[in-house]
Amino acid sequence: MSEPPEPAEPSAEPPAEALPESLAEPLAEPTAEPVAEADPALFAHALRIAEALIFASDRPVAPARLAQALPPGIDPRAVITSLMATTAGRPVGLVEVAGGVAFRTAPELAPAITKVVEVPRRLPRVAMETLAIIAYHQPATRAEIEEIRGASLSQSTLEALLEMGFIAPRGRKEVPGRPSLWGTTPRFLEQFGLKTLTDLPRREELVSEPAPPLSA
Amino acid sequence: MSEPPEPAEPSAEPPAEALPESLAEPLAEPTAEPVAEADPALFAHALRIAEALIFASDRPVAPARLAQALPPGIDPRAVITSLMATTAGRPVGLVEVAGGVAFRTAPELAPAITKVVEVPRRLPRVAMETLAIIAYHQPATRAEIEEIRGASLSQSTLEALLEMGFIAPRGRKEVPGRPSLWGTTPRFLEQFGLKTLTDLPRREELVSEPAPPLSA
Amino acid sequence: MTQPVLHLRLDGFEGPLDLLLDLARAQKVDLEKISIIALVDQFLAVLEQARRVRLELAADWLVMAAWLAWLKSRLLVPPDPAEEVDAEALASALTDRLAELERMRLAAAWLARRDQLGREVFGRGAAEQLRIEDRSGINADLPALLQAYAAARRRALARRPYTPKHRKLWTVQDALARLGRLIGALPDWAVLHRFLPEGLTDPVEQRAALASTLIAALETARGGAIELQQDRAFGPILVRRAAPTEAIPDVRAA
Repeated sequence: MSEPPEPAEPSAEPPAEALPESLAEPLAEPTAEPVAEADPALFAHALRIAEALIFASDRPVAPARLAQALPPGIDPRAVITSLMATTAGRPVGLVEVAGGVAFRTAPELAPAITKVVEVPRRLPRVAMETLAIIAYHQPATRAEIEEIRGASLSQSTLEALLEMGFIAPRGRKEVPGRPSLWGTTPRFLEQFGLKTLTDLPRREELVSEPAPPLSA
Repeated sequence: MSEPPEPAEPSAEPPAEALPESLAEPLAEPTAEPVAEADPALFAHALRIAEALIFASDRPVAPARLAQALPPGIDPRAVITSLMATTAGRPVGLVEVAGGVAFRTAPELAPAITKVVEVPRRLPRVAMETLAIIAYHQPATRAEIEEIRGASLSQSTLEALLEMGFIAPRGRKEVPGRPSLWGTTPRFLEQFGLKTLTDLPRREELVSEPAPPLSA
Repeated sequence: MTQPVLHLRLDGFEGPLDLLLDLARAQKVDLEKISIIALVDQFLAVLEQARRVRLELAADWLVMAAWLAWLKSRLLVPPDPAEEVDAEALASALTDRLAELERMRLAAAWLARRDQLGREVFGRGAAEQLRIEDRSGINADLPALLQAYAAARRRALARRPYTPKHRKLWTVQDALARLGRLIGALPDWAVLHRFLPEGLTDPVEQRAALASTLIAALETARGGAIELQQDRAFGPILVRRAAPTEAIPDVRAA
């Protein structure tokens, strides 16, 4: 990326600060002992490898995959933390998503990008509700989704979610008829910028709004 | 949203140098007059847009396409030149490819980030059968192989086996035309895990050979 | 009854539960504290208006209406300990369903507000191939080699010119000779099958022998040496030596 090639880049040094909170949980236990023993030149090289590897991929890169590419003895989490710090605020920054890290454009640049890049249509309300129900109740059968919504679910809605890769079958429920069970995919996490399913608001938080808006 | 306005980043300034030679020809006639009149903040914003757009695009971005996303009055070629200069030597650099510019990982990082996957070739059926017949009937001429297989044999099949090192010529048969005789090689034994040719199961164990036709 | 907000657009609702949730929201209180009875009245009123406009209503609306009417009647009378179903529990189950639907609505709205990939944020548009395939190796092992040999040989053998199977067919001449030889020793009626040559196992050869023997028998019967009898179609064919004394007068000859 368009990082100016400052030779003595401060970011090339192993991070002294604690890991950002968001990173701490899903990716690793924060490495308490300082990684600073690593040779700074080696760490700088590791940063270059990490940047190239993550940049080349169109899917999030898991720390384990990153570790395979890094020189031995380099902690992938330290590299990620450092890369996150240096790319923060840049037009293309490193974010944590779907169990890994990926480069993403800054949201405020979207209006300019969408002038050129085609944008898919928004999901209809039914599909969004179905997706939310599957996310919270997974694995869920179609009948269970219909029960919650109090309305029948068209096959086309389910097919659309399947085609976009947001949901996937998760076996069958051992009840008469053995209906398919549905769950969300890593692609779903990616679409909505979630690190893990636990990033979804808790149910209590969903009802916490004191009074539903009158406008509804 | 997380955009610090970066008031005076060095890379944000319009490039003073001439265009890199490689860029000058396919993309544009070098703009002789300085583009420096452009507002530096606006140019910095244009650089951000360009970086994000080129990153997000699924194909190389031509200057005309880039211009659609940039603020009016910004020369896309100047933006490209500037971005090329700032990403030179970075793990991910802007390069010219057919039809425009694209980000590419630095070639010297390729060994670190690529995974070599062994995908052994399968021998085509004809080649496998020919090899088997040579193994059992060696030394054999092409005509003899054809007779045993009951089908004609293309020269290319023999050549492929020769190239893979599984067969080698074993002199010529003293019949009219003096055809080449073919036999297997040590490489053949190695591939199939044989110590000697006599390790092959006997022919009769594999096929009930030309049994007397009446008995059937 | 006087709900001017609802323009009888039942089609706009995703089923009865959706309308109920909308009505409950209009009570402007926590879903836990809504008045089920007021809710039922409102629901039935909306449905009544809708039926005035058009008679046909989807079954699930009518089922819900009937159930709600029943629920209301139970809620209005003092609880009866003998009652099997507790109306209060049913009402609270309904509230729970409404609350869950509301939560899922909020979750969907929360998701919809997120920056979405391909809309608000973008990933790498043109991924680079990070896999290099090494195709120098060859995937071939000994079993595959042996299978190939066997397959090639079998195919070549199958392609040889077809030589029909040699058959020993029992001719009519054979059958006549055998019949003539055996008939002398025959005391009484015997089944035709007994005159077949022995040791025939091939079904085709058996049938050929049977046909030849039948023809031979017919021929011999015509000569007057034997008699044939068959009681019914496909029944057993019986043979016996013709009695020389009582010459059966040939009707046609007479």
